[in-house]
Amino acid sequence: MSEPRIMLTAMAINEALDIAMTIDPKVFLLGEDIAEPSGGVYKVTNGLSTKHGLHRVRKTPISEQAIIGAAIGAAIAGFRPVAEIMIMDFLAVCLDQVTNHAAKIRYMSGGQTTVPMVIRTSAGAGRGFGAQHSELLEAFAVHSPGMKVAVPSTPADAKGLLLTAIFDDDPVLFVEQMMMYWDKTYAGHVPEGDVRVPFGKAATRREGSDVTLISYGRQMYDCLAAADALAVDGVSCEVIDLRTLVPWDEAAVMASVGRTSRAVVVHEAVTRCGFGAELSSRIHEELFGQLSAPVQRVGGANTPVPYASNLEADFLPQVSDILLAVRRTQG
Amino acid sequence: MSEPRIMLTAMAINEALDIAMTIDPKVFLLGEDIAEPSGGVYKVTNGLSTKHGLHRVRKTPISEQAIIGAAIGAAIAGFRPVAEIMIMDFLAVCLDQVTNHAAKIRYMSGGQTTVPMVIRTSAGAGRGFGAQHSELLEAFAVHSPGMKVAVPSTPADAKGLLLTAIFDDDPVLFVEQMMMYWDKTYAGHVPEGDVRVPFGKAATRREGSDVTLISYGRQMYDCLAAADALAVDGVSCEVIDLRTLVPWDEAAVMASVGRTSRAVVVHEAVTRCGFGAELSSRIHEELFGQLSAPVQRVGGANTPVPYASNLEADFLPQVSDILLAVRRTQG
Amino acid sequence: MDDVERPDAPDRDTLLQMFEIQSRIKLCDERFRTMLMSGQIQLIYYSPRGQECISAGWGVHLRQDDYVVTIYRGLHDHLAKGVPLRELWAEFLGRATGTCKGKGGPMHITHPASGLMVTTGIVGAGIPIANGFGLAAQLNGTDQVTVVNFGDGASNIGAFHEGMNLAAVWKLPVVFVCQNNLYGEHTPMSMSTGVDYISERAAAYGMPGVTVDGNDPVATWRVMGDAVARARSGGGPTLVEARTYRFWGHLMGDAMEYMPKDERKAAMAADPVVLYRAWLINNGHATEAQLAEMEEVLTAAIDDAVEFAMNSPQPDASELYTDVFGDNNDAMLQGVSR
Amino acid sequence: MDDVERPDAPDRDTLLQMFEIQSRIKLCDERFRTMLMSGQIQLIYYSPRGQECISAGWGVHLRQDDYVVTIYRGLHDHLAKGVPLRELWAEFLGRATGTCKGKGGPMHITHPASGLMVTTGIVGAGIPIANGFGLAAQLNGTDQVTVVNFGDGASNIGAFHEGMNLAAVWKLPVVFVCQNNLYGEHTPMSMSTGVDYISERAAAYGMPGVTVDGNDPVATWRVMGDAVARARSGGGPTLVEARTYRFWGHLMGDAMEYMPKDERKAAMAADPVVLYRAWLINNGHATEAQLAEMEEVLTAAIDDAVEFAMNSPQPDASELYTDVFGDNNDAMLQGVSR
Ligand SMILES: Cc1ncc(C[n+]2csc(CCOP(=O)(O)OP(=O)(O)O)c2C)c(N)n1
Ligand SMILES: Cc1ncc(C[n+]2csc(CCOP(=O)(O)OP(=O)(O)O)c2C)c(N)n1
Ligand SMILES: [Mg+2]
Ligand SMILES: [Mg+2]
Repeated sequence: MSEPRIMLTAMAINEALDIAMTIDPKVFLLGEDIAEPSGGVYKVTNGLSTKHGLHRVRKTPISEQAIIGAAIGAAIAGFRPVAEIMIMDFLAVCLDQVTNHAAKIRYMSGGQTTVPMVIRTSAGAGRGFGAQHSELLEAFAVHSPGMKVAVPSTPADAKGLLLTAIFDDDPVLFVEQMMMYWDKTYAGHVPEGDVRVPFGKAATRREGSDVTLISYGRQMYDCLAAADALAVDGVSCEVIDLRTLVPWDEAAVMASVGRTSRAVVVHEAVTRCGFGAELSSRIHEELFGQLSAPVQRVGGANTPVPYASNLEADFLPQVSDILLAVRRTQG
Repeated sequence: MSEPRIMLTAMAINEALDIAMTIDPKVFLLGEDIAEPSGGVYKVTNGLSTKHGLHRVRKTPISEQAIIGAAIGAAIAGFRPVAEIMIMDFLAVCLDQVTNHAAKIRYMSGGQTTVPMVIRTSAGAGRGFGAQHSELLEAFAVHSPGMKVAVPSTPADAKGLLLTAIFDDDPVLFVEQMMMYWDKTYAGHVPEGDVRVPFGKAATRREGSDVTLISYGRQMYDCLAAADALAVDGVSCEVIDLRTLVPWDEAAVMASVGRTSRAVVVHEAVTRCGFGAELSSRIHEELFGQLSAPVQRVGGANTPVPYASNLEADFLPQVSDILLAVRRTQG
Repeated sequence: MDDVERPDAPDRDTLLQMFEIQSRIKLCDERFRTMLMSGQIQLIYYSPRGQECISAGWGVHLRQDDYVVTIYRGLHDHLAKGVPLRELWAEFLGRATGTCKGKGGPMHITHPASGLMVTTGIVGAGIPIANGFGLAAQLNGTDQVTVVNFGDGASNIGAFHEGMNLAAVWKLPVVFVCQNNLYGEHTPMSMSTGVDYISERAAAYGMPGVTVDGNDPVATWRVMGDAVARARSGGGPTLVEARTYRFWGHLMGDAMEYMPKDERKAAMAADPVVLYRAWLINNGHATEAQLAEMEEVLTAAIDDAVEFAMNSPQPDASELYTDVFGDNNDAMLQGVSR
Repeated sequence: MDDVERPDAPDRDTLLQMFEIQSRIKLCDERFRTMLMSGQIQLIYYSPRGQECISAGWGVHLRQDDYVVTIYRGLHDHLAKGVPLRELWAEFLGRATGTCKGKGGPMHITHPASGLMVTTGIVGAGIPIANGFGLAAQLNGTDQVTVVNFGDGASNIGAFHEGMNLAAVWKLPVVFVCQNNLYGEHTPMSMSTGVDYISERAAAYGMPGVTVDGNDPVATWRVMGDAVARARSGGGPTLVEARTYRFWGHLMGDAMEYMPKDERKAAMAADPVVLYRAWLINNGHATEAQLAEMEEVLTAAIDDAVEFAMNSPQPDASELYTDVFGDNNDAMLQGVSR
């Protein structure tokens, strides 16, 4: 057995991009500032243009519609573009290309043309960036039939899901929470080589019997922390990490909640009309009568993201919010 | 008592715009093709530029970002602009102005600047317009804190809610289902003058005791039709028309479902991550243990809107879908 | 087109090929309008009548493996790129035998076998996508050209700007064809656009820009040829503004109250297809009989396509749920109570 | 600025007023950077150092009731429009006493009392919004002018195009100030932009466009004056490209590996504020003592603002939920389990 290869999230993503470009000449990257000498504003694409050439790691103007449009056309024509939208809030300046085109083209063409592209985007509050650089907007894509959505929580998943996304024949929105890129807290073992993580398979991060915490991305760690705290009080939490939202692993969720009879869904996005509402609705629809308490939702506050660090921290779902939600399920 | 004034939806909207412009010089309209001689592609703004002048009924280039931006700036500077986005899917080309700016500016400025504007937009399938001209996207706005959202179902509400929206100090997304504009099926009495319908107050369109159908916009009529059909079988449906989604009338919904113990939520938008998920989640959260069946959701298929008329009809939530959903609650 | 011989004209085969494309469009359009007016068919229809020479002008320069992107008003472009009549008609009528199985409709015609890659209903949105096809050709090292069509109104939207700039910076093999019919829906260009000629906007990207009389088939042929040749040889993109007129307003049923009556009358009197036909005959490039026969053949083909489409079934109900994703469709569609 | 007298210079008061604005910016920026480097404060900081003369150039032409819109790199613009130092510092530090109660932060400074209306973090998005202020003035029949600032990179995004065209078509009293510092984040303008001069883009809208050396306060003053006067008198919008340089890269902490060392060294050696100061003295517009005193006063005011901000509390926790809507906040925030 080899030593674990501990990597940071940004490096794992970088490795996935490198592998994809190495094994398939049809993979290329485009986005703002992604090429050398800087290698991206978060250095996630560091070294890739030097290795694979500026024709395959393409710096663009600040033109998000042009970025996504070029990816769409190239994808239809047989490439596998990976477009970077620097920060998720900027999806709003190019949403037409994403939802009206990338997502719908397979359907509108009756299956003749496919759009195998990935939109990588960094997201999330906690950096003091304020209201326009901190949002999680995965619900927009989930509500747009035709888009797949992945939100990894570990470096291994970041790599494995990204490889799957790149070689998937549908457009994928790939959400990277920027707080995780270079923070050692989120480091983890990453298998070498072209190891893919399938879409639609949740990971059970902790087994438990009293309540199921369902989450994805960075908030999975808050769930684990809550589970630790609750274990002290004798409450046993199962923690399910969805990994992908379209498709999402209904079977795993229903099996777990079927056993525990209690569920709390946790995400960073604004709670109202967030993906948690979909999860909660589905669980109630499927497991009505088997639940001991209503499914609880824990998410971002129903407000824009504030700047002041104390407010920003309060905006984010807290471990304490999860504890309270779990308590509500114990009723 | 005066005779009822039966009007079509488009005329009621026109009247609201006329009244608002007449009583407040700060109200103006802007959008594509809204001025005379054509008076709008759906004739909703017919006659208004002739009466109020081209400076107040402003035709614009095909530049949705410029339209919403101009409305935002003028609103901050003291006007009450009513911007038209011709078809709701086009929100995707200007969503940045809507969600990152109109919605957030009050918050980001700490309450110093407000954005009293309305975005009127026509929406909906059923006209053979295909995948890019038929969507209901109200969930995007509901998920964007700072936006209010109204979706009228009757001509009286279309007028009364629009007047409220125009004189509200927050940005409002005002959704008009185009199938209703000129169709006599949807005609109804409209009170004369500046009669406003408050936000956040649902209307009970039919009283009943066995199950609550919760809807808004055109799908309210499908709920009524389903209620009629079910009455024959001895199932008594209460039909609640939300009228506004932000804010929405939790009190009315909880009171009704508290009584009936069964609920079906119905809307035209794609079901997955639609506003129905929010409604369903809230009802379960509040009324757990009092429900006889899980809340059922009936919405658009989780697909783009197809062109062929048979598929388009199937895409839309049908009365038969509501009937099935009600049956599931009777289980 | 004046009735004098043109030294700038292409060879006779090309002249006749252009006429064939124009006539195919004109006859198809006439059939659509007749059938719509008689109530035989019902659909939202954006007539391209009046704009035939533009698509014919680039059509004869393109190979099958070149790419075309167009808009809701796209019938002329679809036909110029060779989308087969039967499947095209069937798609317009929402039939299972259509190019897109009836799921896309007229605003979303796609037929990769002919190189007709994307038809979009969102003004301007095809422009950035066309760059992607250009980029694919550039990366593949082929000499394929992409032609993207859009209206005058589209030149005011953000996607136009972003797309033009990127094409210029990356020197993409794309020809941007602005079919300037002087109106965007009900709004005359002068009320919406800061310049008199859309081609002036090319300079903002360091791109060559040229305006041509889109009703003059010969002039249009030449300008399109230059632009296509530039793209094909690695010389980068061109913006071609071809000026023309919409005979039938924005869409069928348009009251056209915003179009000066005289203006429209004059435009229709100078019907470019009719004038071109006369010019071909009067200058000895074809005989009346020859062209009439061509038209007959086309009419027969349209008859056949109409019959094919009318006799085709609507898509099966199950098609609502297919083609949303490439794999595992059921799982992706999960989360529906209905 | 060369060290010779300038016949095109404004009066002495204006010259000194410009210097006062420039110095306020420069000293503020220096304080921010010192405090950031020493770890006294922590925030994402976009230094405007090097771009002072541009804001000063329009600053002296504007009245309090004129409107300004700017971007994340906006400190210089905020100060040129008169946003008070205390509230500005407090907002940058996220304090309850800030312009926006600490809820907006540096990227969203708003201070209507000074006419600083919107600061946006979305590239290009301020441009369409500025038109709204211009439209308000036009509809109100006032002669208020709106100045909107943005970078060279912003000229490639859709919102720029749509906003410029609408301003031209509606003849709005807006001055579009492109602060061209040659880079958008890590990308040199030449790699992203189809033209050499952003001002060339004005012609695409039929708008006057002019490029000026943004490091030359006198030339900038004159060009801004013409544009402001045109707007104020109903002559419509102007695009002013003021060329300059970012001394400290995109944001604090930027490794600047993508900026040629010599280029940056030369720009900093030609520090426009330093050169202007020398020019004022050498040409007798001010004495060293006078300017030193001005700087001392400014330094004291900055000391005071820093102290005020550092001693101010963070916003109360309840502020998370206020200002989302104007009324009935609780009901609007409904639907949360947490
Ligand atoms: C983004 C967007 N805004 C508005 C519309 C509605 N619309 C459809 S066609 C059209 C006019 C377009 O005019 P032009 O580009 O000149 O093309 P033409 O129809 O004249 O061929 C408009 C405004 C749309 N489809 N997309
Ligand atoms: C729509 C959008 N895309 C990308 C970004 C990320 N971003 C922030 S600043 C910037 C560079 C802008 O360059 P420029 O307009 O020249 O202004 P400068 O920073 O040089 O003052 C970019 C790409 C953004 N904020 N908004
Ligand atoms: Mg047109
Ligand atoms: Mg710059």
